[in-house]
Amino acid sequence: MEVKSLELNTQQLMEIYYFMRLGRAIEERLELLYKGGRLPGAIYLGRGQEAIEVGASYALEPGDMLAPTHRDMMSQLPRGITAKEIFTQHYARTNSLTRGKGEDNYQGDLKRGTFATVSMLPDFYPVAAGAALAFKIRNEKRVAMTYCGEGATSVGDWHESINVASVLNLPVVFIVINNGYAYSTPVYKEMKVANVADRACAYAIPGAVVDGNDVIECYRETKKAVDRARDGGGPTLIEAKTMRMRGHAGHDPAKYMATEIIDLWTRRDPIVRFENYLIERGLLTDESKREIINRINAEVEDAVRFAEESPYPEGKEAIEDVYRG
Amino acid sequence: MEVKSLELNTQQLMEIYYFMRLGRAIEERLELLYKGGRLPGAIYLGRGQEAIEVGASYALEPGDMLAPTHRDMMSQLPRGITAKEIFTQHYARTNSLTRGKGEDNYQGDLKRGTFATVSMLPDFYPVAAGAALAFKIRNEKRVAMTYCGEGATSVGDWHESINVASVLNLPVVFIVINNGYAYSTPVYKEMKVANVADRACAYAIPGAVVDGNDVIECYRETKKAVDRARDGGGPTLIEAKTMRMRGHAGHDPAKYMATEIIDLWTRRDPIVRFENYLIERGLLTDESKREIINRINAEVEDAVRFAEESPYPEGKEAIEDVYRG
Amino acid sequence: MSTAGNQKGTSYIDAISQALWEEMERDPSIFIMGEDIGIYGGAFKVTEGFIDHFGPERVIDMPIAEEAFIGMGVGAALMGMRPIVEVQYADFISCGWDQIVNVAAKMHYRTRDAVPMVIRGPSGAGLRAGPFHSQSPEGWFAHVPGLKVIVPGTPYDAKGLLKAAIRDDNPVIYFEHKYLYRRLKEVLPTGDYTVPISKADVQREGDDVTIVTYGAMLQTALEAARRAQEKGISVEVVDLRTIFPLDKDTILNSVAKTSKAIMLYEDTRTLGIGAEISAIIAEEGFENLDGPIIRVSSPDAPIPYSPPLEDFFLPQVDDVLAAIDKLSAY
Amino acid sequence: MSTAGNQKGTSYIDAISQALWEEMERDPSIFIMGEDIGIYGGAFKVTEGFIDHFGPERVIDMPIAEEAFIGMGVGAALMGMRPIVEVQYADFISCGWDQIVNVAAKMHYRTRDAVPMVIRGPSGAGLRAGPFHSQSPEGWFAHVPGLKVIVPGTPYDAKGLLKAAIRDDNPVIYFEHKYLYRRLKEVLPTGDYTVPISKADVQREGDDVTIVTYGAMLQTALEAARRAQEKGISVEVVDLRTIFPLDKDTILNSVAKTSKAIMLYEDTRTLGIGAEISAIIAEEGFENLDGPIIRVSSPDAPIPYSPPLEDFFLPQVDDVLAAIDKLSAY
Ligand SMILES: Cc1ncc(C[n+]2csc(CCOP(=O)(O)OP(=O)(O)O)c2C)c(N)n1
Ligand SMILES: Cc1ncc(C[n+]2csc(CCOP(=O)(O)OP(=O)(O)O)c2C)c(N)n1
Ligand SMILES: [Mg+2]
Ligand SMILES: [Mg+2]
Repeated sequence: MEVKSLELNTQQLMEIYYFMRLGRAIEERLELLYKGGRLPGAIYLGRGQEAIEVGASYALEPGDMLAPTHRDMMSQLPRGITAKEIFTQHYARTNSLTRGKGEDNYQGDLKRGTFATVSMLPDFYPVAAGAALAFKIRNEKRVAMTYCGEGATSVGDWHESINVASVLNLPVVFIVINNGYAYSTPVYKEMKVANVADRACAYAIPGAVVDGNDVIECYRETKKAVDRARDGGGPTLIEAKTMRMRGHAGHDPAKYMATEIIDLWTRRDPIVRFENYLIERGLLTDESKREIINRINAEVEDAVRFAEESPYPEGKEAIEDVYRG
Repeated sequence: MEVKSLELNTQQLMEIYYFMRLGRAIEERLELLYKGGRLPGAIYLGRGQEAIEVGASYALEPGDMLAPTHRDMMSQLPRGITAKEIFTQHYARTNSLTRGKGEDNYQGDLKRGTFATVSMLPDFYPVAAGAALAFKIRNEKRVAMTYCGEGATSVGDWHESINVASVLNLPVVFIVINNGYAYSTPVYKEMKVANVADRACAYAIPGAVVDGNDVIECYRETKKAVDRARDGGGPTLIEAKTMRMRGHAGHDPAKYMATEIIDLWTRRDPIVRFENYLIERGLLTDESKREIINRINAEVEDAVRFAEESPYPEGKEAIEDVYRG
Repeated sequence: MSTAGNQKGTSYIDAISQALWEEMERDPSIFIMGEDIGIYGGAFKVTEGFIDHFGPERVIDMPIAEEAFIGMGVGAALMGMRPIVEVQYADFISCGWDQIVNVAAKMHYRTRDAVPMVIRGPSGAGLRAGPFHSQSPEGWFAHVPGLKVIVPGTPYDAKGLLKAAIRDDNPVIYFEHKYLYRRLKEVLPTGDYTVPISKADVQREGDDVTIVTYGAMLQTALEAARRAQEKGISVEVVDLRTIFPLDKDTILNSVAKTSKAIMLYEDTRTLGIGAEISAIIAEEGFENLDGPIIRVSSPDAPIPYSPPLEDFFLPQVDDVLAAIDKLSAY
Repeated sequence: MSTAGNQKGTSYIDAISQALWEEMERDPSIFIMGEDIGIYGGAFKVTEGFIDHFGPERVIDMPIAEEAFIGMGVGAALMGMRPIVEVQYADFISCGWDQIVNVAAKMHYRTRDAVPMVIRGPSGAGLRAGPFHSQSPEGWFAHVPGLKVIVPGTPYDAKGLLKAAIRDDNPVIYFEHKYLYRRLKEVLPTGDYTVPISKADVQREGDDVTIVTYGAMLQTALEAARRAQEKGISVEVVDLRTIFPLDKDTILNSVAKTSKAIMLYEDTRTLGIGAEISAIIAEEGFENLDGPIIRVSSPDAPIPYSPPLEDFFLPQVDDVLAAIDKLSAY
């Protein structure tokens, strides 16, 4: 296994850029489809969170495990989940990863190292800790990583799983995306602590705050934590400060959010920032950018068409696969 | 309402001494009864914890609420729970506070300001926070206090309730009795943090460590927290460091505990320490001590006799009172 | 699921909002807590405008902490308040399970202290919301002595039962079927009224077959009854309304009349509430039975997301008609 | 509750320890986690000596955190391990409810990934342990599609079913009746064996009445059957062993033979597993019935502490005999 370094090479930087752009494009398309009434289910958009979604997950290696939550579809792209899989899932088609059983972003693939999460927050924090426990028991140099929002840190599972991971010194990285809101609830009504990362002190594990809109910083801090976990250094808590740029879900116009805040964070768009970084280093030009975006748009259109043309499952499959064997 | 001051007067000091001695005597008697096979249920002894059990609870005023847990029978004495009530409860008699329905130390009386807890740890942390919420909504200057062991701090309810209490700035005092063990599990297998009180930082509330065997310190620190809560200053987390001097429950010989540790803490006996304090101040003499102990022993014997002579409930009461009305 | 019927009047969801509003006006000890219920007015807008009128002391936004705020409900109730806890979706009530079954439900039995408290939330499927936003968790709670469990099937009952639940001195679980929220309307009385808890309602009288049901399935039952009538079969439809503790008399009386019984429920088959009613009839109404007691329910599976799967999963009018036909052969 | 029977051989609790030990010897992917299971050997000493033999990597003491370590079981199972989670008392399984019903039970349905995992703990009353250490929580879990639920009634079954549970690729809830732990003994086969899941067992054959039961009530049923025999009534006793998914055939075959059925269960009445079996018989075995299906169960109440209350609460042999007498009149 070749392990990624703290310094990203050109190919890696461009891969990250591709995933961020792909994530953005998929979500923009999902938004259109949702508004057009074309999706049976809901959408939870992570627009503006591309840096932490992609940057942290990109720090994982093959064989590692990722446990995202409802808004973290983009974190699954570096694990190999494809646009086609995302759209067939939303379209509830038989060839989706959950065969139409699961909804929205709740898909995964163990072989590619990503779990299919559930709604209950943050139930995959324990699950990720359990994967890490398996790695530890078997003496495998593998790492588990899990995401949740700052709102989910109020839930008992969050506390229990981090504490147990700390006591057992498990190779797991806990990411919290602090995007300012839990549904309509602003952070100050969720907690009084200034930083979620400060809660690391309650478990005697390292805690770090990263600029959630700076993909390089997101990658580097996470990579350090992943390396530490892999080397037997135990869990880390990383808080990424960012902003939710859409309503909680497709149906929510988010009138409770001040437009000034949205404007402010629009100017901090993580993709634009990363593009400037790439342009400064001569890795991106207007032309190559256009080329990438076009390619991605075609990929997304192709995926949408594929999903729309894909068949629904047959009704009777509703009672299949309740049990294994 | 006359509020207790930070400085305890003679009468209060002697009252505290009485409660500590009464608690010890009740527990010693329960231990004998249990070993003699006279109790249908279990016993969870708090021997050695008298200082925090009585000292913290004594800081409450009439109208305040106390939510203890399985080992905190002694904390209920300053609330007015009597030896007779404790023995009839253990003896499962019809005249106990739970009429034979509830077991062991799980009794209470709302009118006297103490809840009847449940086994699930620490389920009365939320309940106490809820009482505090009621006080806050109604603008009453009342305070809720709740106890649990350090082991119970690993449970999700602990985290959830302290966080909510912090966000809502509720008048509640959270006591954690760190007695070194959760059943057979030593603290280092429960958490990696040095002090439970350090976890206060995760909620941006004050945290304090007290010597759990020094009843004056236990009282004073708790009193400050109670006053702060009453004055609208929100919750406090207090950790009392002490040692469990018996097995987890009556059946547990606690072979996993080093005798050196028990010996060490025996020398720190909170009652002996407090007696020395009282003797130094001329509040206690060998004679008056003997007099108090004799009086308490008589009270306890009387209570045991009363319980033994009390009738059991009738079988059919098993299906009564499932619902109100 | 069909929702034909009176489409004028107050919707099911508005009936719920009205009940909450009127009760809060009436009794200052009532308050509501839950996620996003304040300025946002709740995920389904049940409490829209409440915070402006009743203030943030009585309409309290909570962090995501179901165990904590359900337990807080118990604490506040014991202190004389009448808390109403909203769970954002009924599915998330599982996250507060321990406080409900071990603290709330067993309190009065142990101490004789009342716990006047309502836990309410939107349940039920039909909205393509997948396994985690479509559950009908009522069966679990009907197996918890000390709780009362209500699932209203009409706007009238939704309002009257919620008022009764709020005035009840016990912990009440109240599930609102979200498929009905805006699909079912009914003209409601203008004045204050309650609907008694643990009283079933004969929604349609008939002589040949009894269907016992509740929640959104009431509409399915009524539609099946209408269609059976066309074939000359007279179906009686009993709406349970409260599923625990049950109103045995109404059920047994209906079966005494028709001699044939169908249990229709959206919850999964094994140990859904229809199992209990079958068992009651098989024990106490056996002498009156002229045929097997048929259950029409969701299968023993999680609730799938995809439309064809969910349609297959949910009991349909045709399934009920097939059961009616089968019983008619007896 | 009577526990007459073979008092030589292996106790129920030792049978459980043996199953765990032998399986851990057989398969290195099995590990156990729970509270105080290491050096202490577990609250009931089921895993005494395990940590010395298998080491702390496979016998893992946990902080008090049921939600977390049950969820961790799912994560480890998905990574190819076969975790066994001990809950100290079955009552505390309520503290991990959400992870069980929403994560473990629904995983395979959504992803086709196996979750080979056992959650086990001591359940049941009769020990004067009060409302929080005496519960029979199996009814709730039998209403969760995706789980298998086992409550063995004999040492033989305890061992064979636990082995089968560990080898099963699904999440299995396995409740050990703690009243039986040291009261029931049986000579066990020396070699490896399993008992099939979802297979009931006719523990005693009879012609006149069928009692369907499981867990500690099996002993009550057998004692009642013996006493009924003295009056010339021949009772068949079916031990469910697995309560979900159920073995319908064995139940229906027995009722086809006897035409009369009693459901005996220690769980509370409403929606205890006996309700489901009544419903199955009333639907699929109706033609064979010669009398009502009687349920003998605990009442709908929490479990009280005081001896006379607990005795009243629990079904007794005399209650079963009364049901037998009543059915004999048909
Ligand atoms: C235990 C639980 N309660 C309630 C919900 C409903 N819910 C879904 S997302 C959400 C807000 C989550 O906020 P946060 O964790 O900050 O993540 P974000 O949506 O901001 O990404 C809520 C309350 C849930 N999913 N789980
Ligand atoms: C949620 C839950 N899980 C398990 C138990 C079983 N149990 C009872 S007391 C105890 C240890 C508690 O330790 P601690 O909180 O430190 O209190 P202490 O007994 O030391 O006073 C355990 C594990 C429980 N009561 N609640
Ligand atoms: Mg958020
Ligand atoms: Mg302790």
